[in-house]
Amino acid sequence: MWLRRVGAMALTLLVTSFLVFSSLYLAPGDPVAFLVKGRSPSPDQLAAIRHEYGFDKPFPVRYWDWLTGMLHGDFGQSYQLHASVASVIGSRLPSTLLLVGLSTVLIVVFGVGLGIFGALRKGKGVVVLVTVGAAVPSFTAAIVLRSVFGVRLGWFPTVGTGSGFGDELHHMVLPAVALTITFMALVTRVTRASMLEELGREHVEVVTSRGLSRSTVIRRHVLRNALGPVVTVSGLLISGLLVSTAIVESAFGMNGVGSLLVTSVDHMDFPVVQAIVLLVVATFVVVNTVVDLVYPLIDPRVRAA
Amino acid sequence: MSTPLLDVTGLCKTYGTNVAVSDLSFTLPAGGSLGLVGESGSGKTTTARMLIGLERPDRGQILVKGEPLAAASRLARAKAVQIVFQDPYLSLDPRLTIRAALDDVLRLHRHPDRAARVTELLDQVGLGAREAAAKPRGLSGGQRQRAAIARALAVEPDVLVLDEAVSALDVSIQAQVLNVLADIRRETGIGIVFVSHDLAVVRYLCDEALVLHRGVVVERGAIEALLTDPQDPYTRLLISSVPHAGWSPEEISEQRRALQQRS
Amino acid sequence: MNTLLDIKGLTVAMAGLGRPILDEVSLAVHDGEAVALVGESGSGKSVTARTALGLFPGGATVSGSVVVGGTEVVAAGPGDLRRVRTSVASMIFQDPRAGVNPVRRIGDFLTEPLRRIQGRSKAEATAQALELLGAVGMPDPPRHLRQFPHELSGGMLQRVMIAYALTADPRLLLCDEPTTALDVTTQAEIMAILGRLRRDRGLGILLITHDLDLAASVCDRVYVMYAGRIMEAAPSAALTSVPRHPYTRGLLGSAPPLTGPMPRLAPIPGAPLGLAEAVSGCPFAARCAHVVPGLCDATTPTLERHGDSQVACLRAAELIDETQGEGLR
Amino acid sequence: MSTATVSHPRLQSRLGGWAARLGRLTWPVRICAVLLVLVGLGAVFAPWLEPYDPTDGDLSNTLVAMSGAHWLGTDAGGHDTFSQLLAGGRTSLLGPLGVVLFSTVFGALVGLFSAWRGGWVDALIGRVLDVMFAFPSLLLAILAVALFGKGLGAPVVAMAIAYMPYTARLVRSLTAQEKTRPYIAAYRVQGHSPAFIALRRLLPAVGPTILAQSTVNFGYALLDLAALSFLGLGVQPPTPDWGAMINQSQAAVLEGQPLSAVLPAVLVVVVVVAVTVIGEHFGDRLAGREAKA
Repeated sequence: MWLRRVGAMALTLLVTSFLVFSSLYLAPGDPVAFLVKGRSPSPDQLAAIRHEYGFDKPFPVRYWDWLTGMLHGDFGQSYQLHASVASVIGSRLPSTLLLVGLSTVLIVVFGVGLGIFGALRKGKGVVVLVTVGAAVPSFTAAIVLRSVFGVRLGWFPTVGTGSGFGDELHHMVLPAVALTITFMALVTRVTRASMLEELGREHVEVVTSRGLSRSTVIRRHVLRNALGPVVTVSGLLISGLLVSTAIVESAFGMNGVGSLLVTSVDHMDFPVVQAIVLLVVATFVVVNTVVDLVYPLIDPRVRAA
Repeated sequence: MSTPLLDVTGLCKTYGTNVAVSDLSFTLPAGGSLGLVGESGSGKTTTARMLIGLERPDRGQILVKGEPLAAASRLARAKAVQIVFQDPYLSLDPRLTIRAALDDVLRLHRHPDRAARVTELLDQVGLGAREAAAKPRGLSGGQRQRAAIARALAVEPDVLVLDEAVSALDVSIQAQVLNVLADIRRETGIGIVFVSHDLAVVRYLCDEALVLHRGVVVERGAIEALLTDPQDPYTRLLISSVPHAGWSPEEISEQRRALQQRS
Repeated sequence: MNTLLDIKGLTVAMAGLGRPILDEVSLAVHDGEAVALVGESGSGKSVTARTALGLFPGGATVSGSVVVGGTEVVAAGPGDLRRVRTSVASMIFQDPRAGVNPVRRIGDFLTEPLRRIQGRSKAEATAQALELLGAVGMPDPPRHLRQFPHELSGGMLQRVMIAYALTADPRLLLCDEPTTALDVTTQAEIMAILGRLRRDRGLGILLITHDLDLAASVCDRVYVMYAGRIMEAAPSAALTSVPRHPYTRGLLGSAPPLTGPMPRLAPIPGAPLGLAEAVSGCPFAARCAHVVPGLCDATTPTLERHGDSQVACLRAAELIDETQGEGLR
Repeated sequence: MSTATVSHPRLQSRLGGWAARLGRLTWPVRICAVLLVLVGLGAVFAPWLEPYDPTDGDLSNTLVAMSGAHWLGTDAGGHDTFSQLLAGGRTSLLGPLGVVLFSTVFGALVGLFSAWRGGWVDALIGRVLDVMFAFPSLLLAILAVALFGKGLGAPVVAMAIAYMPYTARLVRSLTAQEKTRPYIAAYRVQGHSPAFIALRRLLPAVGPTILAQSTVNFGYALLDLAALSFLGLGVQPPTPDWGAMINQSQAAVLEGQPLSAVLPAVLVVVVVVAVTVIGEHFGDRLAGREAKA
């Protein structure tokens, strides 16, 4: 069971990496011309690219070299930044991870909390909040937060990444909130629906009729059972968050992986784009595998199936 | 000796390691009515599904009027065997009115006078114009089951399989539907295979019965003989499990335990 | 004799329905007595049983009285309800598969109320759970404690549900179609367990079922319900030998017999009354063979004593003479 | 003539059915429907409604407040905001429409095929969809831009591909569930062909739920495409687009002139809320009908 899941994960990673690698060949025209589009490379540089990408070798060999390079942390060279892709991404990763981490905490705490609240209280307040929340684009939230809490009230910095952990965190608050809203709405919606479904189940009526207190019933028989769907969306959530950092980091002028993705697309720095895409996709695959492995702990019926 | 209406020989079906039906054989004479009696896991529903071609037997043969069912074309098979399922709430297409559902079958089989046949069918199962124009949602459980019977009868099949067709109904409704079925049997001479766990209901509708236990026939014979003088201990257990005056569940439990220990 | 459950004039109604869900229902279960409540779908039999635990349909208006073990549960506070649910009455539900939390082990399920309500230590609770599993005839209690619900058959799970109900050490067991989802031979086992509990522990039992034969064979008294009203109440023997209400007679005539002569069934025409349909007079009037227009659809009959039985039929007296005269049933 | 007399009452009863259905809608759904129709009409008739050329910046009139000449003011480039909103509606709504149409049609076919065939075909399609799920829609759109250049075309195709597995999986599970129902088995027993049952009976049975989900997906696609334009990777100025408008007006917001950014943002939110409310309303209604049946 455990081995099969991990094997499936390896296979999925292999297939996705192949798709990301071969996407280069989807671009119209000669791949080398595509890679140097917008620049005027010297013949030496062209030769270097040819060699680095191994265009002199057959396609499967090229893929194999690329893949093994990846596994050794060699993601190729960035044209725009004249450095290795690994170092370019590596230097920006901590700030993005902090942003995503902070946002995840906010999403789990407030998303799940609001979902539970919305399921236990009558009234449509939470539903309205969720519907509107899910419809507010993160870039809109970013602009509003910047102009209100940054410019008008001056509570938070409006731009940049900051230096030192405290300052970084301070810089991170508004972006994290902007990033959180949409996803929090999603988690709230899933939690609420799942809770309501469990609340209506007969086993809940059974323990209620046996005289267990409402708080025990909800804690031990509703919440626990309602967890499944919430955990299931977490893979989607993490990869969605990673991609959305592109929007938020751009809106707040932060130096992260997301904004790097955007500028790399802008400057046609394809190796960087490829590496970031692969990173996000791999994160999704890994998180989903972990969810699959953890799921039987939440619902023992899965183990039997 | 004429060929029997339905001739089943050596039917086997296994799911993984679980033997659902093992070496089942029986024949149904023209106009006959056979009960397949058993509890859950007895293989009775699997047998019903094999009879209508929804499951393929691992081994064995089903002949209808001497012709192998497996070799028949789709439409020919439909005219050989039809079925009424247990759950009246799920066995009708929720999007079609009863009239449209009946018309649909008749059109498929190129019936020359569909409107007249629909009226005839509705009449046969005791449904009126209001029910004909309604979708299943607008009908009671009993009415839906009547409609399902009409749909099965539409193409005048040789054999009608009833898979627990009255067990989901309320007692008073069940009796109505049983009478409808008894009348149809008398009027059309259709062959009936009645799959049920309820011995009394089988007695009402069938001449003969097979008792199935874990995929194996443990007893067969005329229903009255089977009920009055059961030979197999499992048959005896089934009969005594039916509540009646002076019923002793304790004794039956012991009987059941003894039977389980033996096997 | 001590009355465990005493329902008097209970009416449960909800806005938007054509008729009340329960209409003037009165019913009693005494210590150590087995009483059946029989009816078809929509008769209100399950709703009636649930009211004994203070479980009323959401948004319903309730009038009348439901006294359980001396406590009034209609409009009772949380304390009273808790007392009834934790020490007087317990319920067994129709579908054991749906009734046990699928993600918890059987042991956890059984010891939870013992520890959280009865205040036992973990060791005491486990010991008692083992004992209860043995009492309901589970073959290997220590192993079952570690199992998850999906690892047990329906019949085994229903025993677990009975054991769960017994954790309250109740005096009244409410059984809502406890064998409908099970096989016939399993039904006998569950009934045997319930019979033994009744004998050994002096439990009062209210059995909700659609099966009149089952009710009459295991219970002392039977109430027959139709469209939210009690139609007939009688000792089991009297009900089956001299059914007095046309509906009871119709029910008995609807079930084909297993032995003896097999006449054509005489089913009750029409279908049970839906909740959306309005009633005036006797709710059974529309399906009754003995209906008298102007009488039955105008006056609502109340339960009247006839012999050993109580019957809610305006023509009960004449009909009894008639049947006796004709020698029916 | 006879056909007319036959079809007329049928048409009338259908219209009556529609009217009855409208009458059953709750107020929020009605309001959302009206808003959606208004926005849609504005987008369709934009060329006739817009008072100024939306692509024509008047640099002598930048960041003008609401006035008689410019009803909703102008942006930093001197474009008339009202005209831009109308014209921007065309690109902003057309993109998601393309995404939803493509992903719904292909997703439905893939899902239906997968569930109907079952067995190894189903398993294989499931694995392929699993791989596709690993690519979030916005990421795939960005990759498409990197490969094929900025604009609306490549991202719309990429997102349609990214949305497809969601529809496919929904249709697959709905169909697989519906397929186990006895009424479908009854169709087989009656002798109907598999293709007939799948396309004429199963697909219409699950169709309304797919439509409800696709309506909600429209909102998500709108958000994604607006984000892309905001990042400067989607629709390129001077072609008007709501996301691009917000991007262009960022600086103005920080200078205390939020109108030209707030209005397109409000439109995005309104449209997304409206399609979500409508989609979920019908989704819930279908689920409720299912529960009752």
